[in-house]
Amino acid sequence: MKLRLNQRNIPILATFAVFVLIYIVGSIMYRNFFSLRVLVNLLIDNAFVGVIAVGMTFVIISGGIDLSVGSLVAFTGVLTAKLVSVYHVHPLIVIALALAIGAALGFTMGNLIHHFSLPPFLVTLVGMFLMRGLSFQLSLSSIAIQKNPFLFSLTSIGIPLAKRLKLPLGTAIVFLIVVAIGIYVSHFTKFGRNVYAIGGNEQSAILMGLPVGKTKIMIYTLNSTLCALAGVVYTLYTLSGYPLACVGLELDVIAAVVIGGTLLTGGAGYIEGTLLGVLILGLIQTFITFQGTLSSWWTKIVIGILLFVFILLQTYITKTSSLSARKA
Amino acid sequence: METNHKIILEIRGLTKTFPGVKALSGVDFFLRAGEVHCLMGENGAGKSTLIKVLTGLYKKDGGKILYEGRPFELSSPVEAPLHGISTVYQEINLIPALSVAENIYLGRQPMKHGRIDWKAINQGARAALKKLDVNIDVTQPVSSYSVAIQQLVAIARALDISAKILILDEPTSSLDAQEVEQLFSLIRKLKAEGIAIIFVTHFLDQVYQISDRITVLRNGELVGEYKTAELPRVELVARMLGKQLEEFVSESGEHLSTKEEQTRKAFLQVRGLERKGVINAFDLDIREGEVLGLAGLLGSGRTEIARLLFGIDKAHAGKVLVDGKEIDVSSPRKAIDAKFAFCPEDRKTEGIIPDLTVRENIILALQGSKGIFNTLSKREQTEIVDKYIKALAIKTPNSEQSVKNLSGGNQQKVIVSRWLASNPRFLILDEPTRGIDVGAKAEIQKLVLELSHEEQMAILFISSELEEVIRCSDRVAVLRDRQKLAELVGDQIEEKQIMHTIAKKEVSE
Amino acid sequence: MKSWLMRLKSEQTQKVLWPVVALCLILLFNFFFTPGFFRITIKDGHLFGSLVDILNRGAPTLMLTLGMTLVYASGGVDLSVGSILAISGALAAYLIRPGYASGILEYPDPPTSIIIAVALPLLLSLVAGAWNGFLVAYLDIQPIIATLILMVAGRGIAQLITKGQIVIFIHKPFEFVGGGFLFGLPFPVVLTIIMIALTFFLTRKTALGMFIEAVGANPTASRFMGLKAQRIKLMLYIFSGFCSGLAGLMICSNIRGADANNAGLFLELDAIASVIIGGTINGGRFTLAGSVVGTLIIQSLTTTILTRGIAPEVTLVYKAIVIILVVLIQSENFRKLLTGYIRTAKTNGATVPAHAVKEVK
Amino acid sequence: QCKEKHDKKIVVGFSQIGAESAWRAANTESIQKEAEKRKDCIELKFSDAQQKQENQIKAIRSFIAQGVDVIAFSPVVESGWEPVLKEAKDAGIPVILSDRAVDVSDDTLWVTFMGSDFVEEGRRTAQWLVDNYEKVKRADKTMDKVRIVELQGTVGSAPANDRFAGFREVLKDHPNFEIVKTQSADFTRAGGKQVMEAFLKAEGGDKIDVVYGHNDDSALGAIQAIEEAGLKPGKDIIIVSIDAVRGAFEAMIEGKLNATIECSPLLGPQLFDAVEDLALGKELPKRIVTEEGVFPAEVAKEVLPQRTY
Ligand SMILES: Nc1ncnc2c1ncn2[C@@H]1O[C@H](COP(=O)(O)OP(=O)(O)OP(=O)(O)O)[C@@H](O)[C@H]1O
Ligand SMILES: Nc1ncnc2c1ncn2[C@@H]1O[C@H](COP(=O)(O)OP(=O)(O)OP(=O)(O)O)[C@@H](O)[C@H]1O
Ligand SMILES: [Mg+2]
Ligand SMILES: [Mg+2]
Repeated sequence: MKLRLNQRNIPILATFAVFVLIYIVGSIMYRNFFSLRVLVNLLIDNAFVGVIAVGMTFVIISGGIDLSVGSLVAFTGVLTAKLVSVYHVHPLIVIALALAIGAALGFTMGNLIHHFSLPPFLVTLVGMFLMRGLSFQLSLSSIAIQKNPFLFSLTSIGIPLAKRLKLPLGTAIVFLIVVAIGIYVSHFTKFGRNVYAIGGNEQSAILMGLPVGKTKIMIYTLNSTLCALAGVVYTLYTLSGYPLACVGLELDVIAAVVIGGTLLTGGAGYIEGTLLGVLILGLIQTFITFQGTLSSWWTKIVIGILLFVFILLQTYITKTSSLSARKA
Repeated sequence: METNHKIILEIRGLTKTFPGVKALSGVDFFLRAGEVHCLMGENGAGKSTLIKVLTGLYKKDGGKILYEGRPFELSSPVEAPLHGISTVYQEINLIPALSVAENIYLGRQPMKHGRIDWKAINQGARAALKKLDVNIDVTQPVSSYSVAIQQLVAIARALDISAKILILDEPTSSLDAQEVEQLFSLIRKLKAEGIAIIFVTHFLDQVYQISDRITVLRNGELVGEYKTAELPRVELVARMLGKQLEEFVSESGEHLSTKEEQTRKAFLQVRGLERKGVINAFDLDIREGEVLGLAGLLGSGRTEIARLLFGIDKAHAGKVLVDGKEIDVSSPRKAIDAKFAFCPEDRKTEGIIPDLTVRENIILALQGSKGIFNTLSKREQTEIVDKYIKALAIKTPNSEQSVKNLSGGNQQKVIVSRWLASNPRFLILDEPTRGIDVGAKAEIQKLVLELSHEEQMAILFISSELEEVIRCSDRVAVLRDRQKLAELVGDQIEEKQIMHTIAKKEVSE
Repeated sequence: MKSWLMRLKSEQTQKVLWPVVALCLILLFNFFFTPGFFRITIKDGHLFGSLVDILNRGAPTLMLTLGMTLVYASGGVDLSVGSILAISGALAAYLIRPGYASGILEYPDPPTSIIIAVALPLLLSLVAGAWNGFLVAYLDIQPIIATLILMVAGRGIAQLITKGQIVIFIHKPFEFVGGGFLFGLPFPVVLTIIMIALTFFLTRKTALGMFIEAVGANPTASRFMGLKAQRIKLMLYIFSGFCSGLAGLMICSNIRGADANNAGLFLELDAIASVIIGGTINGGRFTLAGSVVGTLIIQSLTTTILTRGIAPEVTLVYKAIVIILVVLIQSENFRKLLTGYIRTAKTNGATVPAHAVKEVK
Repeated sequence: QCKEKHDKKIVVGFSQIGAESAWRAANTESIQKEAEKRKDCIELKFSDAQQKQENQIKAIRSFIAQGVDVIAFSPVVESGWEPVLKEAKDAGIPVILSDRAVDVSDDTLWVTFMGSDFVEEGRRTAQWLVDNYEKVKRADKTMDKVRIVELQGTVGSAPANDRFAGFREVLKDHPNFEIVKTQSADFTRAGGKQVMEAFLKAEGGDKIDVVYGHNDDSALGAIQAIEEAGLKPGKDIIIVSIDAVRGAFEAMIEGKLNATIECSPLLGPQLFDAVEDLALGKELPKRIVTEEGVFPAEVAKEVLPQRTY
């Protein structure tokens, strides 16, 4: 892919610059911060967030929002754990089923949003309640997946990078693949471009004869399917299912997407930015763990401050560099 | 020209009702292959509605549509191109944040190896625009270009779709003579290829230049179908308005004389104002009670002058004096505090507040300068709003209608009313009559003259319609290539002289 | 009569109509199936009953909704309302019993005056709102992220004040704010009604409401009209902060304790949902009445679930079903579909041609 | 002060659930204070997970990356730790569980578990009711069974599940007790108050004998609702709950709460004793039990001054 060095890339470059900046600061401040392991951990630990964030980027670019993601991850986890541990169904079948349920939920929400012109916020809020409620129906307590060779192997396969360090298939690699596909879809497919058009101006998109309804339904279906996939990733990450898992995840995901430069009003954004957004949120957390002396409340305050500093830097770099770009 | 081609589209008894409005009632319309068919009528007559029913945006309430002899009804505009119908809608419908090239190819991108071929898109877009004589960077977002360019991009998109029926709903409202000519030569070519073209405009000249047939609508009802050659202008106007148009009062000779002009107080003085790359340094004087016209071709910098004066864009150099004192116009707010007002050319993005009512849209600017608590009473509001609804014949069921439900021309009238009502000392009108029908256009021109000559308002009048500039202005500043070339006064204000000034090459550069 | 009919037909009323219908349906259900739901008795001169509970418990959310409606109409959103609520409550409790979190159980002498206990937290809420407004209006940060900062950090600040403890207290005058009665009604309800009336007056009887909608719906056009969008937005976030602060005092006073971690948790979701159910558009028209009804719908639903004793683990499923129905009722397409079915059923399959249903003038 | 001399500082990574309650805040404070006391030999890396398992996992993985000597954590939920604990084991870092056990197939993944037992707390609460049957079953109410309403914790959370189960485990052998209503009060005061209000409307105040709160705060909220309904909590309706926080003692002194079952958060000293032992290569028991008590209203006055949370 050709890197287009124009105005539109500036926000992403700014975001990247800030990421590097924070990373350098961390490396100076803390021992062991500057290591491959920390970077790989960022990918592993945030894999499930990232997978959803890719889907959410499409949703937000189209001018919508999806609040159901956290609950759907929890539901997928509980479903997988229960079917595998209690009913001994083969994991592959379970994964397929989970993805199908995710797709069905997204498809339903998309249809409601499109055909009845309902606000996405409310429809997906209902999706959020429903999936959380259904998770409770499956199990009230958490379920561990024990001794399932297939799932265990999924967690242990990976590309070795160093001693006792590999890029695991089940989390990091899935994440990177989804990002790559996301970039491809958003730049090089008609569907991807239609998403931008709908978010840019839905009325115009209709008048231009774009398949607005179909695209919208596809967006939510895609997002929920990715969410279910993230649920599987999360299940592999924890090897368990927990009905209260990922409460409030939707906000983290939305934050990552928006920090990545996507406009909540729709029409603009990049998957590349989202990848950076996810990594930056992860980095803020890593920072705080390495710091290691903050009390619970100071943790929150410092997260807020870092978030603020980061956004300020991002805005500042974007502004000055686009000014100088315009002058040139 | 003889057009005995076969009828490709047949509409009978088409009816469409909106809450409180009968937009179309029992309209018949016949379109033949290889003809240019003008759809005429006042603002709100139902022209755009007919088009939108045809392309499937609205569902018809009654009537019959036959396309190539078969019953025809689309459920959404997605299907229109599939049936060979390509449309330029009245309001510019492009995706602002996407590039020009992409806007031309959205929904029908060329693919290569399973992915969108961006190279082909950019090349194709350049070629498509070249046919219209537009040379711009097609990779820039559409929103970075002026309304006129956007209109041309929308046209380029429609022309690029191979179609049997091409619908153009007021495509020329922001274009000037040169671009229109370019467009017409393309239309003639398409016509020769047997394509049927529906063309909507309020410019009578253009109607007689290009069309074969005219269908006139009034208040949603069919007045009749005529061969253009057989319908004299006055007749056409009479059919549209349902009455004879009263002769326009001011003859073009009645400008303020040079002498009288100089005795008036110089209200606004602009000295060396410039913005690099957009408009070169220029001086400008406007006196109280005077209308200064700006003439120039597309992209010559007229809008830019207006934006600079109103503080929307920041000037890099120069100063603005009011009553001899330098003032700061670095933001619209400050300009308004100096009693300036600016009616922008792009009504969709810079003008209307779609969800608000007609009443609110009209009083907003006036209320804005009064502040939050000094609220206009209901009675005052109604008075103002009713005055303009009547004066400009704004077609709306009542003043509480959402402005988004008005026809394009009527929205424009609302925006103009807003600024006329705001009682400024200095009023900038950028293309105020865009998409407005003949009757209302005369009305607006009359109001402009009234405000200036009777209420001593200083007015900067911008229009791509030269005739209009000539008619309204006491003085005309001529622009070319982002530079003010000359000022014409008195008898110099006539078409030939202006065209001559624009065309004249600078001898010494 | 005629003007009344006109009003019923106007767009604004149309928008509120369906939420009201939804609310009525929920109440009607209870009227028939939940015994005692409509019983209102008078205890010690106070009204007492489930309906009063709905108002009383809904009062803090209503406050948040009020601020949220305006912010939402201006094209923004305020995620930090829950956190500001917690801060305000925490500060009030701290002022009343400053040593509690560090183990000193005594009250200060002389006891904290109610004026301080109310004024300082509200002041702090104003500051918090101003911070949000500053980020959104002047630094041009996307509202969701700008307010997320305070949403996260705000809880930290609240916990910093209480040191993570739940600070409990006894302070009769202050307890009146959230637990007192006026005219037989719980004071929070009275306060909320006053605030609603005030907001209505400020936005609808002055030009402010129109300005907010204009700024939200078309910022560019508003700028050209010289509307001070930045200042208006700043004011709205400050107002939202103030409303959250009041809500915080109500809750803290009502439970006679400040729970920095849990007070107002996830309440921003309820507030935003109320606003949307009420028909307010993000950047555009707002309807205060709609938002109020929206909150009442959500609160009635909660009270219904609790009163009927639905098992907690299925509560969410019920909530989901009811909310989707409430939302669907508001969709014109859905109603058409529904009446279409009914009509087809009645006419036994014969569809009515669309043009036969003409507008009657 | 350290128990013994060490060659170098022991770096301990502690991942806390969050600060969701006063109980948790006390737990954190106990740990941080104790680490401060032993700063000659202990360096504490503290991380707050804000009630999220994913954050806890991230923190533990980050501890591994930082190369700490010992990892300790209060798991937010029992399961889901297998992969990350395996990583810790591979890296040779011992893991101590505090406050809650984990559900893993291989119990060599952790060294020791210290802290309370939620099921046991539920059992003790029920047992207190059974033991005080005479007081609980009041003569002025003529129902044949003791009618209990339950204020659950957050649906699906481990303490809620366990306190729910433990309570029923004891009561199932006592048919003269009946749980008539149960709702989630989310472990909060506001929740407890709102739920209790609804219970009072639905059941009528005179048909409720006992309120069982999964934690003190929800019970304290319920007390207010009862008062506002014109009844006397602690007399007209018996109230029991779990945690034994300071607020509960104040309520007991006022006679509004009848008993609270302790669940001690003060695990700091125990934790760092264990850490030091580990560093010295001592063998640790798999389970370290914390002293906990049942506090009836009668002892409230003398105990309150000693409460630090
Ligand atoms: N969506 C709508 N809702 C309500 N009324 C509408 C709507 N669209 C159009 N109308 C009304 O229908 C009538 C016809 O509108 P239409 O847009 O067809 O006019 P037009 O002939 O295109 O006028 P113009 O020359 O101004 O573009 C107008 O009175 C307009 O107010
Ligand atoms: N033909 C063109 N080629 C390239 N850029 C153009 C052209 N026309 C307009 N533009 C762009 O639009 C900008 C605004 O021009 P401006 O609106 O001031 O012109 P104008 O005289 O008002 O003409 P109009 O409003 O008819 O477009 C110019 O600065 C330029 O960037
Ligand atoms: Mg039109
Ligand atoms: Mg222009």
